[in-house]
Amino acid sequence: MADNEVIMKGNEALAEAAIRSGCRFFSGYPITPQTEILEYMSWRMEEAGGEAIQTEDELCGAYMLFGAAAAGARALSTSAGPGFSLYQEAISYLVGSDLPAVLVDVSRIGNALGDISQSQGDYELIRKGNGHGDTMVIALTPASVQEIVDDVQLAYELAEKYLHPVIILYDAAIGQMMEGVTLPEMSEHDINKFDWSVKGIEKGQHGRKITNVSYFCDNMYVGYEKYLRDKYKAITDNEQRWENVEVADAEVVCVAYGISSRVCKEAVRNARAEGIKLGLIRLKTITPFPVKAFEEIGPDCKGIEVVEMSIKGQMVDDVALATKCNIPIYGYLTSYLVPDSEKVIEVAKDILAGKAEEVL
Amino acid sequence: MADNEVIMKGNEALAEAAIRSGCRFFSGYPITPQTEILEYMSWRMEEAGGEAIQTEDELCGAYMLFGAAAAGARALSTSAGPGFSLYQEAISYLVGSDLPAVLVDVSRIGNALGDISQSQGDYELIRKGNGHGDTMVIALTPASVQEIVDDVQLAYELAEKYLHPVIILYDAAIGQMMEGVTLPEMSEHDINKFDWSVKGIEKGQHGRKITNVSYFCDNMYVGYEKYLRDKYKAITDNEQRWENVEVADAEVVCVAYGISSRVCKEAVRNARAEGIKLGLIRLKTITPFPVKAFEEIGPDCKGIEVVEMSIKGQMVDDVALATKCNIPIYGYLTSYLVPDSEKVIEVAKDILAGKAEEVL
Amino acid sequence: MLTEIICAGFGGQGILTTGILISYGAFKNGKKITWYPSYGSEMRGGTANCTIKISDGEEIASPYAKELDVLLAMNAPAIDKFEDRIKPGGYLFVNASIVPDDKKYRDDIKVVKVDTVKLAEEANNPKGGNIAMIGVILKKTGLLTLEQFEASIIKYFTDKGKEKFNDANIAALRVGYNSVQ
Amino acid sequence: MLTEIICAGFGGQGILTTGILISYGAFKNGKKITWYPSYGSEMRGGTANCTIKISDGEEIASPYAKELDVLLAMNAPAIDKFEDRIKPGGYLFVNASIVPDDKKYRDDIKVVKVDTVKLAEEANNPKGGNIAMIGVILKKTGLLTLEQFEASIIKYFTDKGKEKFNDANIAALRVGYNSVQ
Amino acid sequence: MAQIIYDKKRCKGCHYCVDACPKKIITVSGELNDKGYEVVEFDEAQCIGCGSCYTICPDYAITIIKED
Amino acid sequence: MAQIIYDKKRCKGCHYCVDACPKKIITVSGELNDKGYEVVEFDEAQCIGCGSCYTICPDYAITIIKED
Amino acid sequence: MATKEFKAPEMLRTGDPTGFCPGCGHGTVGRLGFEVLDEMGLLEKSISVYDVACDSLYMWAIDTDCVGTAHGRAIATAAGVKRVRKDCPVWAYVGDGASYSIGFQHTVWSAVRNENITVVIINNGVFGMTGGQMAPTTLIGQKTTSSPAGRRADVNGYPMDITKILTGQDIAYLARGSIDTVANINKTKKYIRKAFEKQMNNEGFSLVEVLAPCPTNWGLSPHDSLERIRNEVMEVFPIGEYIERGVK
Amino acid sequence: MATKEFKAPEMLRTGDPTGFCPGCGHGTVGRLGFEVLDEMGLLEKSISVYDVACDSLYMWAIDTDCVGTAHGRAIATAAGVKRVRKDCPVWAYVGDGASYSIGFQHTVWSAVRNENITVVIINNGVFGMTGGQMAPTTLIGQKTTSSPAGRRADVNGYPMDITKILTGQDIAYLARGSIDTVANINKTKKYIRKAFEKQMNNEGFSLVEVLAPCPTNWGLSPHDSLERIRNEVMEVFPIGEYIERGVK
Ligand SMILES: Cc1ncc(C[n+]2csc(CCOP(=O)(O)OP(=O)(O)O)c2C)c(N)n1
Ligand SMILES: Cc1ncc(C[n+]2csc(CCOP(=O)(O)OP(=O)(O)O)c2C)c(N)n1
Ligand code: SF4
Ligand code: SF4
Ligand code: SF4
Ligand code: SF4
Ligand code: SF4
Ligand code: SF4
Ligand SMILES: [Mg+2]
Ligand SMILES: [Mg+2]
Repeated sequence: MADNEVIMKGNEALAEAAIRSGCRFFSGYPITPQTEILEYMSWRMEEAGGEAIQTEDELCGAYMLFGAAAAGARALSTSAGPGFSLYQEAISYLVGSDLPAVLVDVSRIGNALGDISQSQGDYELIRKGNGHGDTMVIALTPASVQEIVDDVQLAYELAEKYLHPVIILYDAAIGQMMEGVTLPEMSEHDINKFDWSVKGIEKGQHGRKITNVSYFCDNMYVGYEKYLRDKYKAITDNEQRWENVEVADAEVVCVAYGISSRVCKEAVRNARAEGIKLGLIRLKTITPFPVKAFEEIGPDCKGIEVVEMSIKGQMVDDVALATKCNIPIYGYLTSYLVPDSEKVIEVAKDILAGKAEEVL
Repeated sequence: MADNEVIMKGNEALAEAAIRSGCRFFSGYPITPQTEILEYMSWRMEEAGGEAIQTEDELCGAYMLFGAAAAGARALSTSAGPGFSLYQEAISYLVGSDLPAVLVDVSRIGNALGDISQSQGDYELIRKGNGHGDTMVIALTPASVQEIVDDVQLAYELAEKYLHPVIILYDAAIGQMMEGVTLPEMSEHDINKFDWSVKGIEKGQHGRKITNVSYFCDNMYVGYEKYLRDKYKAITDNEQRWENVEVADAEVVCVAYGISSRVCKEAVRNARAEGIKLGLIRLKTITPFPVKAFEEIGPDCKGIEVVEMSIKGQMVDDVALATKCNIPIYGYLTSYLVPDSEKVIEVAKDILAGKAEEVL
Repeated sequence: MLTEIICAGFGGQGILTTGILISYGAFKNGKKITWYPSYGSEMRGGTANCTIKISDGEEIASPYAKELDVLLAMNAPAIDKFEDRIKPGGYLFVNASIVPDDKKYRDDIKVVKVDTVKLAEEANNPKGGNIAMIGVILKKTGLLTLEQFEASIIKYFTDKGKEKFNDANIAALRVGYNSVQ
Repeated sequence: MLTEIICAGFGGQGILTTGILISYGAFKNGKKITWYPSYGSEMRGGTANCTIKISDGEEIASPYAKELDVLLAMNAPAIDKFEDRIKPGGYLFVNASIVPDDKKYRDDIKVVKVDTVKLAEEANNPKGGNIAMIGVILKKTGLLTLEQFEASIIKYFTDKGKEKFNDANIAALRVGYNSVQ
Repeated sequence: MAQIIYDKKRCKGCHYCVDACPKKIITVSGELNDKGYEVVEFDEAQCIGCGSCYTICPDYAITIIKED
Repeated sequence: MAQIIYDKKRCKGCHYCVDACPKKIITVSGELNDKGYEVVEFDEAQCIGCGSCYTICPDYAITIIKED
Repeated sequence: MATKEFKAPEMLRTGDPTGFCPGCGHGTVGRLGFEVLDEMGLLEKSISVYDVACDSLYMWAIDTDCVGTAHGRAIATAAGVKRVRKDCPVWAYVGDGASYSIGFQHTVWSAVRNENITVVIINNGVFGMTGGQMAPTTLIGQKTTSSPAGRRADVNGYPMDITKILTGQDIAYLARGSIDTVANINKTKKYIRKAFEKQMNNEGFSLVEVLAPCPTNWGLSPHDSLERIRNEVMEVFPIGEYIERGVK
Repeated sequence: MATKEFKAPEMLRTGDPTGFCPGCGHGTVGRLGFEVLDEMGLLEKSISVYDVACDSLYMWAIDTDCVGTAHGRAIATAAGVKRVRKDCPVWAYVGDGASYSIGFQHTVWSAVRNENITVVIINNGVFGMTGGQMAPTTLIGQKTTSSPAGRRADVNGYPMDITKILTGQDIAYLARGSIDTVANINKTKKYIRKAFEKQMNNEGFSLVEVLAPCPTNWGLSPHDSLERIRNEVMEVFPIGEYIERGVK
């Protein structure tokens, strides 16, 4: 077994994968359940020859990231729930300034302080929040430590492809969990590779200006409308990612991401063994929302089971739209409890028996 | 004409109406296009015997509001776009702590700094943002200076009825515009009227604790799940507000709020004069989203025209859900330009002629 | 009926207040109004303008004007910027004490040159030029009667605790109004 | 096959690391694993525990355990808290050097009392109690062979730059393993 | 003469009081309380009621009543 | 002897230079530039090339070249 | 026969044991505040504001009115409470992480505006609640989970000393105490008493910082933690009164 | 024959006129920064960071690399830029509202961490861009749109003086200049030069505050604005060098 096959906590794997992806700048502020990232960076980044700064607050963390990204670095800043709320303004600025940067939200339970238990309560924050104005980010939702590692690399690629911030969202369960993982090789990122980044000019060159992209569009917002719509459309068309498990003939299709989706996968296995036709659409991106995944749903499908660790059922609207409101939607919604695969099957049975209540 | 009939800017009318509704605490930080509120409060609040504080930043503004609300006051804090992004954490805390408070977002163009032009780009921020966790606020969207005044009073009532923050969202056009308005009489609010607010106890009494409500629920999040779902359901069932204009027989129904809805109303008038069956659903709340308004849409409706000053068409998803994805949705989306009533009619004609492209 | 007006000029010329006075007069006489400033970073440009819409019946939709019934131009740049938007047959009131007399105008509009400084002097109210201008506009357009506007302007300044200016203001208004044959 | 294990004890007893060592051993021998701590404000309680799931084939879903195959209890509160969750026929490994000998247990599980202090002494490795305990568990459950685990633990500490402890660790492991008849 | 009221169940075994007592009459007892903390014992007879133990105890476990 | 290069179109008519010139040879001209700002004029012959006007001008409207 | 009682306020003695770790300084410092309020006859009227760090455990340890707010926002929140409840003694009881890093701006600005509140700050040199990361007050060389090789001045800057920052501000009161010895505890209590007196006198902002142990995250026994305060912490953070309006 | 030229850097002279109001201090202060960079041969390599206030107009006035960031976040952003671009001179050029109110925390903490950047702060006593509201530096009695009766110490606190706040911090350089006279402008330029020299020497954080007029929001003519600086502002905010590492 190769040396880069190790067991690691999700959070630490994220940090290591970022460094191996060429990230040489980290700024952030402690908050459970993701403080391991900062703690790991506090010694590891120096080894890698980069900068890791424990900032005085989340705002500084976010805006140092902004500056580092503007300077051409692969940069990272991470937080959780309440701290991520404080990132909202900066995310809007990253979007508006076409800056590639990777941010991580390790979600925990509750509005307000809540508690530190796992939860998937930040779906709307990541998918629809992102501060003021017409914002949309790319949001990846890994479901295992390995996928965290893979998604970090992907996140930088997407961020640089679209000049856009990418958020990796996972829950405390995945962040705190250790699993086996294969780490990528160490790689370096060339901070001079972008022509748009600030780096000082040569005599006679024009200065680069990192600010609202709208300033550089024809007729400002007239041009920017088209620019942004085209960008969002390209992202939506090209970057939907999902994993379908036995969807085509399923009578009930679970929709889930992150830790919940793992449980659903087990449920599908067990249900099928019982002869129940359960399927799963696992969202690997929530923005763009993988509507294409829903095309595989067959005519036998009697209902969708949204499995989500949230009180509101934050995903329900998107699922309804993805199914064109054509399939009844039911929910197995927990707040802080990791869903149980038996319960997933029970709900599915209720749906088939006409005993479940729609959530929308 | 009575003495309380005056002409006022939307922003100043908001401030005066808040004071007349018994608001005696204001905290906020300057930002265009709503600085008039703070400027007005800076002299007017003292006359009314209250406190108006220009805070060092938006965070202090939001958390002083939190404290004042916890102490039983009718409190107000206002901002715009970027500043409102900075309120996100505090809004989540207000929700999680069951605190009634009124906040105002006067939206302006753009992500990042954008510019100060009018726009309706904060729809998602207000409707789906609200920080981390399972949050939902009540959001009122007045379309005239008079409605601002009426909504302020309503906002305090709803906030106190549901023990929940209420956001008033309007755009720069409505905030900067002067119109005639009838102001309510001055009223006082009794800071001792709530039993839950902090005020000091009598010997032997139990202390009041303003913190996450989940702590006081049976089995914490188990109980809180039900508590919050019930609260949100009550709000959703009871507080939808809208104005329908000639919807029943309309072949095209506009959906709009704020400044855009005024233009649509004019369009309906003019279109009907031309014999075109145009109707309007004007959203007076965006949360809860007035799905009930859509029940009036008749069988002749060929399409919905979303008229919104946003690049993405932020309202489109909610409209699709409200129509159960049954009616094609088209958009007349501007970013910073106040829509034009002739163009509204043109788009409607295109829809009827099969020449418009769906936005969803 | 909907009347669309733009008042425009230099920053310090009291443009916004002039617009407010017209709006207030209309409002106090039973009309619906919107008044809308140009605001924000334009501050540094040193120019100011506001748009007023006055309606007899219907609610006013957008506060932006489409076709101007009236342009009140307190300086030349204001004319350059907004003259095109006056509807054929509409009015352009020009502050003749600043705008050069040889300036050329569209010929399908009614241009009224008003020497505000002279009128203010006549009224013995050195700051009354703008109000005199309003007097001219009232007489020419029939937007409100003199009496209607007098009542509203008195109320406006009295409510602001500035009743001591009432007489001077009325004087300026009347001088303007009566300057029109 | 899926094996569910909880390791629990006082904060300072090296519980989390013991769990990691078991997980690592399983992982390095081709199994899938999840390891999950109790984290956060429980810190102040002074107790610690972690849950390990080991699978021969299927992906592991939730990192939480449903029914324990093995409970490793380093103190009495750990038994009180988790004994109920052991599946009938499952193992309870008790740290007999702390837990009173007269403690009562369920009779449908296999209770194995391990005097970790004594074993550590025997191995001449005063800090080796936990590793000795792992030795006992391996022998009893057959989770991994001794050789498999020895290789993994050597790699683990060597990678951490702590190869100087390898001999002592192996000694403790073997003492534990061999202590079981 | 002073009376010592010791609320064992509050004690967390930090043993600050042991150090703080000027008379050195507070000692570690070896006994554990319900929470597993090693509690202390007092030689009340020798107590001068100085209150040091009260003052340094972070857990309100000690009350001293001194009668002058 | 000094040469004064005055870029009228940049001038914003603040008249700081008028105050700052030790020789008092900068005066308000009465003329407006394109932007409507009242520009200044220089009595170049008397200029000692001290650079004060350059230094105080916020709008880079003045360049002074002094030949020693 | 007169009796002298050393007795914590009833509400502390009869409540549940606190949730703090053994030897944690929060127990003592909080008690000092509540003792003072009790002795001034103000305990019932008092309103305490906590944020989300270890200080928040007081929410459950004493049955008075309180507000639990976001990390770092207790001082801003307390100012909001006080402006509405002018008759109640209002204090923010908070950590050094909260007050000198994320909430630093509110700390200084509440002082600048001279908000009429009392602030008591536990200087324990770490982010206690989140597991012992570097705090603004972490000493040079001190190892924490986010400065595993020890804090370095060139990387993380020197420890934040609020008495330097607030020098020259026109606030009512500023002092630093310590709870390493009985004598220092008693002195600290006097500081806290003065702070509340000034608030009740409407003199404005009062702040008392207290050097306190976090044995858990220092990795030291309670005994050694107090030693460390005496031998290392107090050298960097001298105790005493720094500002007293009129006296200064 | 030797010639002496008083000439703004070419990029300023040949660009469009700035967007500042007549007599605005931004024109002069920004020029000083660019002059220094030019004279040091660093103008092209320089990276300027602005926020969204009037300072941001420089984004269009000079054609060098720059970053426009959120209100109050220029210093944090500049620190991020510099840590990646260690060879470039990086400066944050910002207002007093930004640096002493919303971004105050970053100002102080960048100083504490001794971030190797230069910060130039325009002290014009108001929020210029948003129409003249009270700023941290507004003088007692000064009328602004949000203190229409004049700033009151008891309500809004005393003006924020950064030299008091940063006293005792181990930073490379701290000075305050003024642009009310030619002599003071020249002195200020020397301060700014020292600041950049220290940055290029990797000595750490350097900050130069400059008293500057905002005639528009002061409601004064440019001439009277400079008078006001001389007669009123400088009394509250004395100019001079406050910290110079090694010298101090
Ligand atoms: C916005 C936000 N950021 C970070 C956190 C995580 N957090 C909670 S408490 C704390 C630090 C506590 O340290 P301190 O204020 O010194 O209090 P102590 O526990 O040491 O008494 C942190 C970083 C949070 N809850 N919210
Ligand atoms: C988050 C946020 N809050 C508020 C604003 C509004 N705003 C823009 S600039 C500014 C103040 C500018 O004052 P200062 O920093 O002193 O710069 P000046 O214009 O005076 O040079 C404010 C309040 C904003 N853009 N973003
Ligand atoms: S000081 Fe208090 S808690 Fe600590 S050992 Fe003594 S009695 Fe127990
Ligand atoms: S009161 Fe004094 S003498 Fe008595 S036990 Fe306590 S510390 Fe010792
Ligand atoms: S200082 Fe410059 S801008 Fe001002 S008047 Fe003189 S030349 Fe013009
Ligand atoms: S260089 Fe000196 S003398 Fe010549 S014009 Fe300028 S200020 Fe006057
Ligand atoms: S972690 Fe530290 S501060 Fe928190 S309760 Fe434990 S000892 Fe006290
Ligand atoms: S508003 Fe003030 S600071 Fe801004 S450009 Fe004008 S004078 Fe300068
Ligand atoms: Mg602390
Ligand atoms: Mg300023």
